[in-house]
Amino acid sequence: MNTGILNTDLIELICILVFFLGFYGLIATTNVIKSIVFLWVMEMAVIMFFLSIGYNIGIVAPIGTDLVPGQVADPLPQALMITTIVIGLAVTAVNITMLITLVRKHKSANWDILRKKSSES
Amino acid sequence: MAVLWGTMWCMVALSVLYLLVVVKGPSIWDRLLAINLIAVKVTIIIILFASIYESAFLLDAAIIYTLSGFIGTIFIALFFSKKEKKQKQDEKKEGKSIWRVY
Amino acid sequence: MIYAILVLWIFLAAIIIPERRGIRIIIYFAIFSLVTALSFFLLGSPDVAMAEAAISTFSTIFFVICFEKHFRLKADGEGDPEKKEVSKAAAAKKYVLPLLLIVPLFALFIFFRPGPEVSTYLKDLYITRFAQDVGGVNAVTSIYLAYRVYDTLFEALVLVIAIVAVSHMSAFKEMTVPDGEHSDIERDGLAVFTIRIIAPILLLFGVYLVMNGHISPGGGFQGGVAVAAFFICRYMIYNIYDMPVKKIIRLEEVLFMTAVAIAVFGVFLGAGTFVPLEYLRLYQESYLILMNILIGLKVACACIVLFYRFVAIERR
Amino acid sequence: MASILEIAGSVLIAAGAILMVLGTFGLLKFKRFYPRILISSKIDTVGMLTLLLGLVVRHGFSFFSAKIVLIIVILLILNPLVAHILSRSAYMSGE
Repeated sequence: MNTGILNTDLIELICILVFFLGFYGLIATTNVIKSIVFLWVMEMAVIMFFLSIGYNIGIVAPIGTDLVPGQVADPLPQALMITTIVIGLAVTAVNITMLITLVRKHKSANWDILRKKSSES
Repeated sequence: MAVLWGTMWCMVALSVLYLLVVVKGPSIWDRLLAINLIAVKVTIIIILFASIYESAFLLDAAIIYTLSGFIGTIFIALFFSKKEKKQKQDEKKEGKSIWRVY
Repeated sequence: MIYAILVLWIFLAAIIIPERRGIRIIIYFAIFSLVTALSFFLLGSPDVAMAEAAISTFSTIFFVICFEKHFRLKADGEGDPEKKEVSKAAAAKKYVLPLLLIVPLFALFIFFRPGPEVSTYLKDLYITRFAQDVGGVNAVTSIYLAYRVYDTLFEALVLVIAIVAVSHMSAFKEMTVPDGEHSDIERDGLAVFTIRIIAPILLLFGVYLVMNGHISPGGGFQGGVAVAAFFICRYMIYNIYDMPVKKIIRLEEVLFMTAVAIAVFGVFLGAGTFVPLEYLRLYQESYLILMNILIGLKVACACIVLFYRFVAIERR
Repeated sequence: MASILEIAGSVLIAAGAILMVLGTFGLLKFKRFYPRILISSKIDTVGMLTLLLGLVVRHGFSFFSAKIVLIIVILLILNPLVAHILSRSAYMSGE
């Protein structure tokens, strides 16, 4: 189990699976709030995919003075993913504000009803 | 070392059991209680992991878990208590049970 | 270990799909965030796990407020909506058609995913050289404050734009309100007393994360969000309606401009070129601490403004 | 080979885990909310406290132990708070 290839492979498959579960939920649901939740799920799957690159059992965090490159996690994806998480918060906030304004106007958060009402007006 | 790994697996198994409570629990308060229990189990898993690798700086993650985890639970509880109360009053006023979306 | 947690993770992502009741979606979402942060931690990245744990609190609160608003508006909008019976063909069209789209895409992704050979050139370079190039002990903080500082700055710009977008999309134009809804536990003496003990610890811990970001996990983002979480506690036991929001937004803009100026200054005055060697260590450490403080304060201001917007203005 | 502190710590950790398992059995056996919240305090406070004290004993007098003691203090304040707010909200909503 310590070859490194199998481990990375399995986690990658799991991340792709969760990404597509989130995508299915995003387009198959009728509730807009649920769609926003699934957007967050998809983002988490992408982040997990990037973090799992080069994962091996027994790997440690890249913190310390004398690090050996083979034994620590890759720090570059981590540095990029921290910013991604904060951007996800911003995206969620903007989405929810738009949704609340729509709900205020049309009194519903259903995709079908919203589509019908906004095409009428 | 074996004790630490065994306790970690035990915590994972307990989290799965609490997940059963979350899925099945009759009222919403059981679910919120199970969230809190799972949060503490996750904290203990992190502490055990830091103890296995003998690194004190990993404990910072456990502290921020404990500090920020409870805020979400309290917020959901407050929101839901207000909502339930309003729904019960409406039902009493109208004399029939309203269709529950939530 | 990690595989057990990941199986739990798949289950939690799958269980949200057939769920129709909002409060259960929020609860599953909260547990999903918890388990996600735990698996980030087990993958060897405590920085990302801390950021996720702190930020999922905020996103949970936003979803809670969204559902609350939806519930109230729907209650006085449509009366009592009947649960509509959908025909079998319509349901099949709604649920099977996306599946027909998803499954081929999934198969394509599985088939064309990148091979197992990962280039470790950049990783080795960063890990072996960051201590003398940038200074500090935490490789992640060193990378996002020095090698990749412009990514970080553009991310900070995204937060500024998010605040502008939120106040532009909203139905209300005003930025501050004199008074509004208070939380329920304000009159509960025991809870107020306990949160009064906890909240300063939270603030102190956030400041610790910001100041210690270069030698331990943490940094500007995580510490800033922890500092902003202090203001959620303040809302719960007191109120937040006396906060000078306009001044906070102004402060955020000034902090962002200062961070950009310092980053440009740091690039053109590169370490080791103009600074004498005996002061190099001091210069590097002060640069890291200063940038961490600026970014932490900026993220804290942004999160406070977003929280204020949602709790005070959007919730009315 | 193993020092006496390590053995004592391991025993305490195992005791904490066993207490948690027993508490979970009670949690699954009761069906209503108020008995459950009564049981959950046993899991979260007694079991957690024993387990973390075991870790403190295992590591001896060090920086690591000091941080664990900080976590113990925070959890000792927070768990009763969450239980109190949950039961209060449940009572107010008429559960």
